[in-house]
Amino acid sequence: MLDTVSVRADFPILAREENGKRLVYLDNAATSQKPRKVLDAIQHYYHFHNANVHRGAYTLAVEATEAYEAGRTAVAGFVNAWAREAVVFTRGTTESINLVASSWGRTNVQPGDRVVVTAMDHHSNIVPWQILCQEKGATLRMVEITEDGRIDLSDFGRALESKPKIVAFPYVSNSLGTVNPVAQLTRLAHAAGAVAVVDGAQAAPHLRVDVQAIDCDFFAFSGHKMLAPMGSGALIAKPALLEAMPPYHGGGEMIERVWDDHATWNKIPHKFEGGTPNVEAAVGLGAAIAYLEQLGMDRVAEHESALARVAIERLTQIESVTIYGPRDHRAGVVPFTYGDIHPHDLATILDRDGVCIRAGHHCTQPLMRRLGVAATARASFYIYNDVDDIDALVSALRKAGELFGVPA
Amino acid sequence: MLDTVSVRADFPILAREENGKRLVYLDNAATSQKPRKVLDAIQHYYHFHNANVHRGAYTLAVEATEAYEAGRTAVAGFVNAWAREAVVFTRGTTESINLVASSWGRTNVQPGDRVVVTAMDHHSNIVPWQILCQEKGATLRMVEITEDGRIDLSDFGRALESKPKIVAFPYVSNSLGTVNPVAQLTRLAHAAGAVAVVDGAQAAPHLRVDVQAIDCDFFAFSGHKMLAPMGSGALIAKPALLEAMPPYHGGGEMIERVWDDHATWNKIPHKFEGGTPNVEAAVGLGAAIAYLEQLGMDRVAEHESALARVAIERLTQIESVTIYGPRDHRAGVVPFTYGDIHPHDLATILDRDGVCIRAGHHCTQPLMRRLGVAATARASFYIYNDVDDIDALVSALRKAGELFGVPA
Amino acid sequence: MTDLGELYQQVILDHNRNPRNFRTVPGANRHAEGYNPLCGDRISLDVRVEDGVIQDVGFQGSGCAISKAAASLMTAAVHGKTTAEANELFRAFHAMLTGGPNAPGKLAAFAGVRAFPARVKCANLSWHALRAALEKIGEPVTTESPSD
Amino acid sequence: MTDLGELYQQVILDHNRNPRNFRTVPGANRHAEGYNPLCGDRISLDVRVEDGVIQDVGFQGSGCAISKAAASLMTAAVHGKTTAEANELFRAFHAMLTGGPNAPGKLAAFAGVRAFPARVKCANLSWHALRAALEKIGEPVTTESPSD
Ligand SMILES: Cc1ncc(COP(=O)(O)O)c(C=O)c1O
Ligand SMILES: Cc1ncc(COP(=O)(O)O)c(C=O)c1O
Repeated sequence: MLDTVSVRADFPILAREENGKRLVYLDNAATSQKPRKVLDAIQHYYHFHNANVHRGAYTLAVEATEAYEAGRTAVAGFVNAWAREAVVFTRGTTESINLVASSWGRTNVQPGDRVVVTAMDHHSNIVPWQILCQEKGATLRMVEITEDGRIDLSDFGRALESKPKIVAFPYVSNSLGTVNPVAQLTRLAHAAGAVAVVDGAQAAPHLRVDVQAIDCDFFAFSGHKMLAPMGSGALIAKPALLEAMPPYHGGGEMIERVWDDHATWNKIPHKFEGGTPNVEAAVGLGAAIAYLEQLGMDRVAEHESALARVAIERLTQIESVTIYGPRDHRAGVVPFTYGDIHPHDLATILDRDGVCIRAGHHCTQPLMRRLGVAATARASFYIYNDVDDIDALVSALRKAGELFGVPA
Repeated sequence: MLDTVSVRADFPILAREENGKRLVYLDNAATSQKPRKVLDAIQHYYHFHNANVHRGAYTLAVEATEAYEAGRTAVAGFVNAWAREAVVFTRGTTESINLVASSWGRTNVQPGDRVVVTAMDHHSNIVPWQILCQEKGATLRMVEITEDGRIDLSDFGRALESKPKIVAFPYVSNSLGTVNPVAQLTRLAHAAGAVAVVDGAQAAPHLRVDVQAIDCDFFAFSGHKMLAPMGSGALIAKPALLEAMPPYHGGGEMIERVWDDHATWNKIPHKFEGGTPNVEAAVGLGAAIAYLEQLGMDRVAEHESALARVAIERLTQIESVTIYGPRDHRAGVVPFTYGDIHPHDLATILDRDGVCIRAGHHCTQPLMRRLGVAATARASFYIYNDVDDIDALVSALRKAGELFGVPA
Repeated sequence: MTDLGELYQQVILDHNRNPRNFRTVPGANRHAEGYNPLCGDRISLDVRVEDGVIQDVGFQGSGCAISKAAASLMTAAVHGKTTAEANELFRAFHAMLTGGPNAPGKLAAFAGVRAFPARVKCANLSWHALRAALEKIGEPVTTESPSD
Repeated sequence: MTDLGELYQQVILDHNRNPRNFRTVPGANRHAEGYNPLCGDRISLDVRVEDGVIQDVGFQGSGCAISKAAASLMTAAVHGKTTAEANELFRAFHAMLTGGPNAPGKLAAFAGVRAFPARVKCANLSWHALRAALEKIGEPVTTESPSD
């Protein structure tokens, strides 16, 4: 396990109290807190190097450009990208996936084509494909999940028989905690002639990602879930695909020449980065990656699985608690319900003890329908959480049980 | 004029030296520096209130949601928007315009239709329309400019005769400094049956904007040019238009219900804010607006015009300097060339004296072609600049003249 | 836990467990749907109005204790009232949640919601649905929009 | 101003003002375009190679003093050289700009560019165009990509 005492000391917000109680932040799948090093890197950038990048011939602009591109190098190393230019900065996972749907999708998907997603996908990896299919007259096929919350591989196989153009799936489910066999799914998708789009929102923050080993075509993630500022994130894509794709946002930075009625495009990745780039986001992401790599992503993953195991063990001891998701191959996400107490009521009650959990559909309504619930409660862990946090969760839950008269 | 001594004290970066000289930052049209109050607001947010918004039932998430929505209220007030829900947060001007082109444009522009832009537009207000026109088989018409760098109103009138669907123009030109008569242009566009898209990137930071008085349909601006963090910005649009438009990014936040094969949308503005919103950006934008409103936007505008007048006066005294743009109706943007010294060489030479100016096409290649130059140098002012900065500019220019043997 | 006790008063816990009028209404001539997309609370409301009087009212749906109890207590409160009286109760309830005096009768049980800004939208949903039903607004209502 | 003097050496200012071989090349059998979209520097390069020897070379285009002087001095340096020797000069020039020893002859005038990272791409552009021309790479070259 990580030395959470020293990790916690790096996170200013964890010193805050919530409703007079120690803040027990267990909503990390939604967004993470930020360590001082990341916040300092951002301040330092604005205190010393802030300028618009790429176009400046003065020192400040050179420094800003270097800071921005250093962030790209950090991301490329972090996910083992094919090349630096495989890294397109975006606002986050949602924008990355929309970029793929809009640029690769609009160019390659024809009427009658198929696009495959899974029933455990986040709305951000469903809705862009629905919109694409509606626009193109293509069909979206949703792969079912097994009883215990994994992608149903035989249904996945059946879905591939229709030779889809695109197969999209999550690396880690934000609603079940399932860690999917993404390299295998990618291999199958490729064998069927599709490109593989991996939603890495819940993977990049929590485990060692190697896009070359997965061999996926597109990989999307959000910085804000992995210690970096809001508004940071990236799309990682095979350079040959990026080369062939039309641009996304038209504007500054992404052009080569602009004539009155048409324009030509800059090299990748700049072709996809229209407008003033968010240097702060790249700087913050670089600092976040440095922080995580110092801890070691393998140890981060281990720490979170260990916490999930303990949490599941403790929660299982409460009679009326139901836990969702598979036994094995799961990350630090623990979704549950407690008798007939509505998850929102749970969240409110836990909040009074300083315990922050999420309640709702977690942007996975198709999954919720399959689970037969309108909402679940979800505790999700990160590097600063420890067993004390689980104790706080469990004891607050017992209070909720008392209040609502549910068997503990 | 503003009390620049006290303003400067609010900007940590201005205490930095560049190449051993006081930093004279004159590239404000590219991006602005940030006052301590904005940086503190961001730090404060991450130190005390950071959470994902709208979906949380715990205190932190409520606070984050309030902070985010307070930013929206601030923006609505700042530009006198029709309503709070007229404010869609985006990454900046480029994304705002792309949103309009993609959502309103794709829905309403048909083969054979016309879209009108001006020859002084920034690439961000040209390229999205080029892409739209190419996709739809529509025609882009570029309105010419006058000798002295204003929109040619008779050519504008001729362009409207073809009954375009969209007319886009800048409030203030980033390459000429021209302040355009946007209310008049909007009136003419409406009379021709078009929607009016105002690129407000160089207006929002520098003068009092009133979108209701302009009566435009869409107004785009970037936070990073007006003291706010990179990655902040907004699209302001008439609510009835937003209601009727399809969404932009599919994903979390923007949905009402998601079924396996289709989805329904959330209310405006959320329909257009797919993915985790950038709360930091909203908080920073709110703080920037508070800072600017304390100075008073009228005084800000006055300060910058005064500086531009002084700069033009001084630069005109250098024999080989040519200044671009109109005499009147101009903002604090001063584009010039100096003999046959290439603007990039000027920028390098000035940088050695700590003077940061921009050199190049300023993302306005169609304009540069009309001016008959490949590049210009550009000094652009903001609230922390003063006459000393102009002195520094002029004396550095004289050194460049000496080095290159150009008549002073 | 005092403030939690104020939020989850016995009457609320009771109406959550045993919601009154949790049913469709035969011969209903007013109907509205309420839905809060972010949190998922959902209500389907039937009303039968005759001669300006709410002769019958019932709801169905799913949601948290606050929203379910609010709907249940609302149906009890407006049953047999004139539409004008129901509108008056809507205003009183809304005023209470936004810092005004307590609403009459059992509705005062929701005064504690004020201290929980994230839950105001739960208590409100059924009331907004009622207003939509009475005013014959076809659109589903929501109380989640932050501009509300 | 010492370091500015090192960047803008007399030989550079001279070649900027009076670029050598600023012309098209009759019978050119190699050609390349160079363009840096962000800063706008542009070069069009003609080469006539016979029996592995650069018999003639000329350029046109627009750009800053550094890029224009670099192109001018490059044409002077490779004129009459074998393509192997020209490639060797390319390597020496590139090495100098990235911190290595000075390139031979007048090319050493560009050593000062090292202290101006934003201008390295200006000095480089014509050389990359030359390499593209000799290797018959059809694509326009750029030295602006930060991965370069
Ligand atoms: C007039 C104008 N329009 C649009 C833009 C683009 O803004 P951004 O790069 O912040 O999207 C700019 C600045 O770069 C500008 O000056
Ligand atoms: C699995 C998954 N995909 C996509 C997203 C969307 O990420 P973002 O909101 O940062 O764009 C999330 C988180 O909200 C997620 O958990």
